[in-house]
Amino acid sequence: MPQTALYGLLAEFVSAQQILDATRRAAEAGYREMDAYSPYPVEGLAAELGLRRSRIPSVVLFAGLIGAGVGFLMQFWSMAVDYPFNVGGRPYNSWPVFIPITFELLVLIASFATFLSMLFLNGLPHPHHPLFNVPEFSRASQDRFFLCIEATDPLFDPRGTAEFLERLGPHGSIIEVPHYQIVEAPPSGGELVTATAQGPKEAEA
Amino acid sequence: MPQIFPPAMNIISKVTLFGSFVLAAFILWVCLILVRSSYGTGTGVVHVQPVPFSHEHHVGVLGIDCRYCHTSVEYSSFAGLPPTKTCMNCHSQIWVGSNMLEPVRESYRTNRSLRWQRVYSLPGFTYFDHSIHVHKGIGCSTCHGQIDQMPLTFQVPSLLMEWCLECHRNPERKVRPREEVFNMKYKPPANQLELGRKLVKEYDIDDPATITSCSVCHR
Amino acid sequence: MSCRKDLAGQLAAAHERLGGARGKQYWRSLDELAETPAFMALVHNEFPSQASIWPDTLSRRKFLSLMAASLALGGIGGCSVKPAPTVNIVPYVKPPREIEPGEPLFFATSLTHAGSAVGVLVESHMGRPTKIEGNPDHPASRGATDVFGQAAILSLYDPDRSQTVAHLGQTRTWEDAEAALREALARQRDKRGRGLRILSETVVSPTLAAQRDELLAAFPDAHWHVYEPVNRDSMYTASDWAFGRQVDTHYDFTQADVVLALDADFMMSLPGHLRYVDDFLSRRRLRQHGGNAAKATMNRLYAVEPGVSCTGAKADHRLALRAGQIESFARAVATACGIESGGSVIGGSAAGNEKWLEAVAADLQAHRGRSLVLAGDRQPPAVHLLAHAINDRLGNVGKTVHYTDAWDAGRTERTASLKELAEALDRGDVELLVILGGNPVYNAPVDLALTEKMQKVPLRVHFGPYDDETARQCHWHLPEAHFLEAWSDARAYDGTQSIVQPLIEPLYQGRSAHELLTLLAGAEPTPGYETVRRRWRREATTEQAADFEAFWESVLHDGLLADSAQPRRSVTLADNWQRHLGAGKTTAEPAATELELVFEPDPTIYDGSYANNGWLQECPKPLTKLTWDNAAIMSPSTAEQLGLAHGGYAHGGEHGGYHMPVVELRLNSRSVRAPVWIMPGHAERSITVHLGHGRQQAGRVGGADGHTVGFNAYLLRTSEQPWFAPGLELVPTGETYLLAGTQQHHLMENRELVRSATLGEFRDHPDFAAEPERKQREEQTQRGSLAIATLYEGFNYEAPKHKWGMAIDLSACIGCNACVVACQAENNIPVVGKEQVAAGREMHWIRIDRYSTGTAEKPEEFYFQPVPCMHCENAPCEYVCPVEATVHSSEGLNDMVYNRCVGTRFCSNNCPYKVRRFNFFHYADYHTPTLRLQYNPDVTVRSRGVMEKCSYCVQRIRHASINADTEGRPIADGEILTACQAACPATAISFGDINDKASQVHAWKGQPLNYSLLADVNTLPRTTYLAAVRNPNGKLSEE
Amino acid sequence: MAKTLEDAHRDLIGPDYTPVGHDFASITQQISSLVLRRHTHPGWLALFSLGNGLILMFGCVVIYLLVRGVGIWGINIPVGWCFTITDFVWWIGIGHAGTLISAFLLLMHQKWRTSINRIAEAMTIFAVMCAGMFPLIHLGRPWYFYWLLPYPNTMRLWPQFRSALVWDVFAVSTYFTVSLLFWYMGMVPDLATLRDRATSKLGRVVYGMLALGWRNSARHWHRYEMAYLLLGGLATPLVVSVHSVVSSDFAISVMPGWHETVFPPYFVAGAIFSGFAMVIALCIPIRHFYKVKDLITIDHLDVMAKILLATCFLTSYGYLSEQTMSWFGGENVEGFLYFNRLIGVAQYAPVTWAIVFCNVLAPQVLWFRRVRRSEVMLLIVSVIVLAGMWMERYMIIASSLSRDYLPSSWGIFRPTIWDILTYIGSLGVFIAAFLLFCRFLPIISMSELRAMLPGAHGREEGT
Repeated sequence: MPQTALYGLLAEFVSAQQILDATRRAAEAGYREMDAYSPYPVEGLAAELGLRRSRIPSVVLFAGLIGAGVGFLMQFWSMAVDYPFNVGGRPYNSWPVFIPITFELLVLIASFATFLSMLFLNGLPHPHHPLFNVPEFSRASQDRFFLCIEATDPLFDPRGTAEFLERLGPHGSIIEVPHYQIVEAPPSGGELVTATAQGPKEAEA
Repeated sequence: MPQIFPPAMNIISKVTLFGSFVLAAFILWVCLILVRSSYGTGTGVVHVQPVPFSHEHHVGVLGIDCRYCHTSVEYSSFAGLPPTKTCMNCHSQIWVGSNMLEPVRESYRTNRSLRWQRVYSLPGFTYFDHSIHVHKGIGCSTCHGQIDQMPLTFQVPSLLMEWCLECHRNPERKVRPREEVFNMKYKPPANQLELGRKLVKEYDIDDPATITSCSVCHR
Repeated sequence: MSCRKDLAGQLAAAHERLGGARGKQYWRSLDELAETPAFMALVHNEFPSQASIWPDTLSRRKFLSLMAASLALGGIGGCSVKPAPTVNIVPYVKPPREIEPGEPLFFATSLTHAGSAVGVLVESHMGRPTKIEGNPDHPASRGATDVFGQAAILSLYDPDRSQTVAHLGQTRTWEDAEAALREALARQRDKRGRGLRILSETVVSPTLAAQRDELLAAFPDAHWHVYEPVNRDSMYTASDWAFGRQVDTHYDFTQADVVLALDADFMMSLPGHLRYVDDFLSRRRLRQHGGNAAKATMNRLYAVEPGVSCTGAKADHRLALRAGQIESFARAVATACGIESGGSVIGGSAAGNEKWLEAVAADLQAHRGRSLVLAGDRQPPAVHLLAHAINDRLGNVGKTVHYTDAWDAGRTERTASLKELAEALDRGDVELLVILGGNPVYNAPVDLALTEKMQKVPLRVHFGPYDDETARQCHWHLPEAHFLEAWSDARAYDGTQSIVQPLIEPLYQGRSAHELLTLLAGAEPTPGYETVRRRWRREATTEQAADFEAFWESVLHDGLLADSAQPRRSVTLADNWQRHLGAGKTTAEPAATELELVFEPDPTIYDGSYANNGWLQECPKPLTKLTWDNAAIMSPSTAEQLGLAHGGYAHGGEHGGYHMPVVELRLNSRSVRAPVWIMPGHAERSITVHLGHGRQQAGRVGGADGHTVGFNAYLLRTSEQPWFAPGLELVPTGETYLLAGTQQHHLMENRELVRSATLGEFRDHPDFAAEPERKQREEQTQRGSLAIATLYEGFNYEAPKHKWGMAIDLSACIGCNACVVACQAENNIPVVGKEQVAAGREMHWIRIDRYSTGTAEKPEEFYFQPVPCMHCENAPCEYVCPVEATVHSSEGLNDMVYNRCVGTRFCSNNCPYKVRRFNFFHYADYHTPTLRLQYNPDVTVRSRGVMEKCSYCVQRIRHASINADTEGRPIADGEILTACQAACPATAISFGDINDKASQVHAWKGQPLNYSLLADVNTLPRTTYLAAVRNPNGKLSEE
Repeated sequence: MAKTLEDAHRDLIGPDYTPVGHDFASITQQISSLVLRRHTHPGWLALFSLGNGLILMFGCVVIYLLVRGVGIWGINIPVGWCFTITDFVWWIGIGHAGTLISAFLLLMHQKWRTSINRIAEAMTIFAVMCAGMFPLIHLGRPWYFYWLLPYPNTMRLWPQFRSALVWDVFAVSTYFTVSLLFWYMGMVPDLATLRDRATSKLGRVVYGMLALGWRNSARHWHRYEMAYLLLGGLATPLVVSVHSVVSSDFAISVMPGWHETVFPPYFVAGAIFSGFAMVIALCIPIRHFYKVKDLITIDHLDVMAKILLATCFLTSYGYLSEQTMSWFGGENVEGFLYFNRLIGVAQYAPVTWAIVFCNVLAPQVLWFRRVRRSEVMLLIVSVIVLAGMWMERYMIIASSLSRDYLPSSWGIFRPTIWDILTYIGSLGVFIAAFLLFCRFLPIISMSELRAMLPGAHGREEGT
């Protein structure tokens, strides 16, 4: 089985506390290319993964300013420059009445920026992912917690990392995450077969 | 087997999501182009006329003055369309046999008008006045193009409001000396802007704010 | 004139083209044309191009096609969405002289109303008459018109006018009719016309009178009867009694300081009323005194009347008496003036008005030779007699009162004349009855039972513009041409000879009375033109005859023959005149308790002859503001007593519909059902009904096949009591009926809308009108209030060439509605019908608000306030429009761009004056081809979902400024007349350029009387008002 | 009656919004099964077809409107606006509670928002949808609506940005978009859950698409939470601005009864008032039919009732200040109008007093804890409030216009059948849309509930 076929190793946990501990110890062990998965945002988990404060706020601020600027200039230009009308004796540049739309556009653009930048930074939409090859992983969105150390990590070594994960006291055995879904089990692919075979059993448990 | 989508979906989904914005913009752009196209405005379309009257021949070759047929252009909103009688002034002598002119003679005999297809038709809520434009030094060719070179007459400008505004916002670009109004050969001089400003003052053309007021054209 | 002849040719050709078909067929074929796909597509086009406004298909180019004799509605394609439209454009074959394509022409002619002629100028767009203005040179007009004059243009294009000769309802040709008539006349000629009777309306045309005399010469034993429901019988009777001859009475208001009107609405109904209004007001216009208030003088008007008339509303003192009490009041005045008239006190229920009486009498006597007493046509001869006597005694004759020989004297007794006819019919010795115009079957006194008696006549011929009730009772119906289609002449109220010339070839088969009479006289039918011209040549003086063509042209040009008025005649009061005041000749004072019924010609549809005119039906009655109906009008307290009261007239009165109780009016065993309307100020126990409604055969508008408009009051009107009758019974029915009024609320709720003062107050504080604003400003400055502070700096209107503005003189406005109808005619304003008016959706661009002071139960003064668009400089309507459909022009016009309007209606909501009108439905009539001919080509015809409003007649402004520009001259003051201004008989409206310091409007706005309506809303209206000033009698006002 | 254990427990430790007796699995199970179960409840079908019936009628009304014109309504001069604008303001107002609950309470870290925010947001979306229809159809020629949008047209004309109607266009469309984003974004993790639990291929694909490949990565959660918070921060001022803009449709005018500086806060308060009434009116049946009383607890209703009471006072203050200003302002026209509102029996006085009952008096019963915790009473009160708020808008629009400056043009508004049908039709749109939501989307946020469970963030080991 070639390395490239392996995305990473996946350990399953049942409680928030466990995943927090596991992540901390993995980080202490020097692993970086890893990610934790939980059915809801667990406080502190991101910190354990050593994530910095997101860049989204600055993006949103910038977008908001753009929106407001565009909003006001659009009104100023069309009312006072392009086709100025005497409307009810109001001056061409009646800036006070341009404020509402300026604000609305600020919010509109900023909101789009928020949502899109979140998607963009998270690399979403991303409907196909190696993790989805793992049947157990479907419980990440329900009631289980997972820690995945990815093959790209410099310290990664299939056997050693597996043993390391075993030491974290996961629920059930370590799961190898293949890059590509194996449809039928190859003759000499014990691990994988078990991995896929285990799935349903686990789910029923 | 949880994996639902093939790997390609990652790209496809991203493209659709972010590309939809581009698509919307593109569609809008197409619409804006379409209304300005000759399909929307009728520019350059030649209508079938009862008689294939050629301005090229009558104006370009024979050099008949516009006002010979369009008599009221100088003192009425309506330029005037020549009554059959005007045609017959000459065509009772020349081309008397031509089949092409039979409708004209027939009209004259039977006292029934020729029914021309209008070439320049403005919407009814727009009130255009020839006399004032002619008087303020706007040449025939400014709106009607080189009609002296048209075998069959067609509409040259778009007649869209934005086209009217071009001139009403800065008349100095189009205005010419009064004596040149009916001159089809007239070419704007190099110092058009300078001359224009002078003429605008001289002909007492109102400021853009006034001649772009709605009620100037819409009542 | 030649151009018309050419057009005639064109239209003749048109008829040819339609397969020689005329009349009904002709119409069918028109309908077919109207059903062309293009047209239908257009009419039902819910998704039209730039705006769903139909490009005004009656614009210049559109009309070309029409003139060029094609009724195929060319150019309609102009509205298909895409691709770009193709439109037909059709030139003349031979160009008519005088017609300059696209430029309107004016022709002078005269229209006849109520037995006298008014000179008018008719605007013609390429041979298509579109608008009627007054003829400034004409003594009866002086440039003014009334609602009837303004609306006449619509009746020209009325599709319901009868279009063919008909025999027993079957379409026939004129030839058939001629044959039938010849045959009958031949028989009559043998017996010297013994069996021939002709019934006409007042003969106003000298030519027609001449033809009549010729005819009677040919048939010595024939009789010519004259009848009109609204007539001046009692005036002529009285003049017989007083002077032993029939004279017309003329008044010179310019010389009168004190006027007493005895039920005489000289501002609205007397012949010559337009002239009278102008004369009367010439003594009241304070604006002409400029700043010099101290010297200001005014005449004084006392009015005594049952209902509230415009004259009464303008009076300085108005006394509401029952019609039956006015005679005794007149006696009392006479006695007070020292005339032995019997009965020196006001009897019965008029008691308590002695103070009033004394004051009037004193005032009259204090102004001997400068006072004037008029009696209304509604009053019995005795009142007229007394008026003559009082004027005589006060030495007014020859100063404020003049007499001329009655025009057509000896033929003036209308009712008597009709009675004779009725008897003759009854005797059965009438074999051929020719009815020339008029509608006796509908409006003859009910006691004459004319309809039944007519049945005995073997051959009955009706000649008239409509296939009306009378036509239905006749064997033959012959269509009469409209006065804009035929040649004739007419006499004005003072006898001035006026010409009637056609502007268009008859749209249908109508002919003029002259043509018919030549036929009756047995001569070959000659064109009316010849007949009229021949007479004028005959009558011409030697120097006129010398160059008759020139003379004729000048008459046609002026529309009248100068100085052809009847000469004045001095008459002396017969010494035994009092005996006519004896018993039998006078009306008995009605008992205090009994109800009195008063008849009145309808203010807008007159005697019913205008019933099919939508403009007039929808025009609000001046005081009641009712449209589309008549009603039993009574005072609040009378309604209270009869248990018919409703609060609408006083508080929370709505404009729009009102469900009013229906009562049954019973008068000597006859009865009609009528809805009640409550009019503050009406005399107690007196009930006014308007004549002219309830037509059975008027047409689609005025009532036909079952549906009628209002009720027919003629059914209660007898030859004995033609104008008012005591002993009315009023029985509530418990039903209600929807009445549509444009204003019900009478009070101003102490908002200073109409500002007014007495002459005295004005002399002391000339600037009283500006008082409220001044106070406000003072307060604000005291409180240091920020009310004046703003983030915005204003616009500069001095820079552009012009600054258009309007001023309206409230002292002058008499509330006659001429402006309303004029505006409707000029600006293609649709008629929306009763239901829409009831829903509060009438479309008039200018309305006349009517307010009264005091309480609704006892109003003191009435005020009229015309309200067009104010063209505010801080227009509240503009800044709320999301699409710039209404913005300001640089010259200060509040432009309304129909084709940009999306119909949010925010502008109307935000208009403090509520002058904006909205096309809630597809109101404009695109279906009726003739009506579309009437449209003004310079004004867009608005379509559904579009807001519209007064534009200060911007089309006229543009036209004038373009003409001035091309001629390289400034626009002269008075060159632009708005439609309302041009029509106004009271010259209450001034319009012009405020930047022009010499302009009239600038002068008016400089008056101390000038004020802005709702100035505190800070809209800076361009339309301002001159406050109303009255001149009450000190003796009466201090109480 | 004997208190239930739950009540006793609450009496001890105060209101508790955490789902009692649940764990991750059970929450997931309970909520997602509402969506994923195969059969559809007949009651749902019945209601849904009712909604569609109303939509059908609405369609007919609109078609008739487009053919005939706005004259089919009772509007006139002077009352150029009435039912349609009333409906518009009413719906927009209702829309406000949703975003407020989710966004504002999110910023305030109010726990009790969790169980109801999804429902409230959905309600917002649909209410704003309904609201959005009215400005369009009230034109009578909606195909010209695009003239209110700024685009380079052949007339070189732009919208007239001084008009509050243009502000509306921007405010409402922004509000709709932002609410939609907020709603959808909050739903993405739950959609992932549904994707993973869906048994049918179709379900997996559809929810898979909508879930955008969400995989609950801590890194994603990290940015997600930040973005969600930011959206909340943006939405909160937006809510306030939107109804302020709507109120300026009236406040910027010069009409008596419209031209009032109190309008923006007064309208916003009224909006929240009616909005919470609607949320309550929706929550109560949902608790029943979807058996989620343990998730949407009586305490949720209680606290919402309290908010209802509070906003009731804000609104009442608005009424009071209007009247007082009109009396002490010394503005003749204004004074007449308000006096007329109170006594004009022939016109709007009945409506006025009905409003006072519905919006001021009726909510006072919420002072009593027993009432706040009685579903029936709450339902009644909130329906009364909804009706009252509709009448309030009707009153503001109709009566102000019918008694303006010139007595000559006074005229009252009489609704026609078409006015009423148009309104009822819009209810159908709302009902149908909301039912679809209940059937095919998770009505309660699972991921957020999970986060509220004991031990959700570590500690409490060994439970």
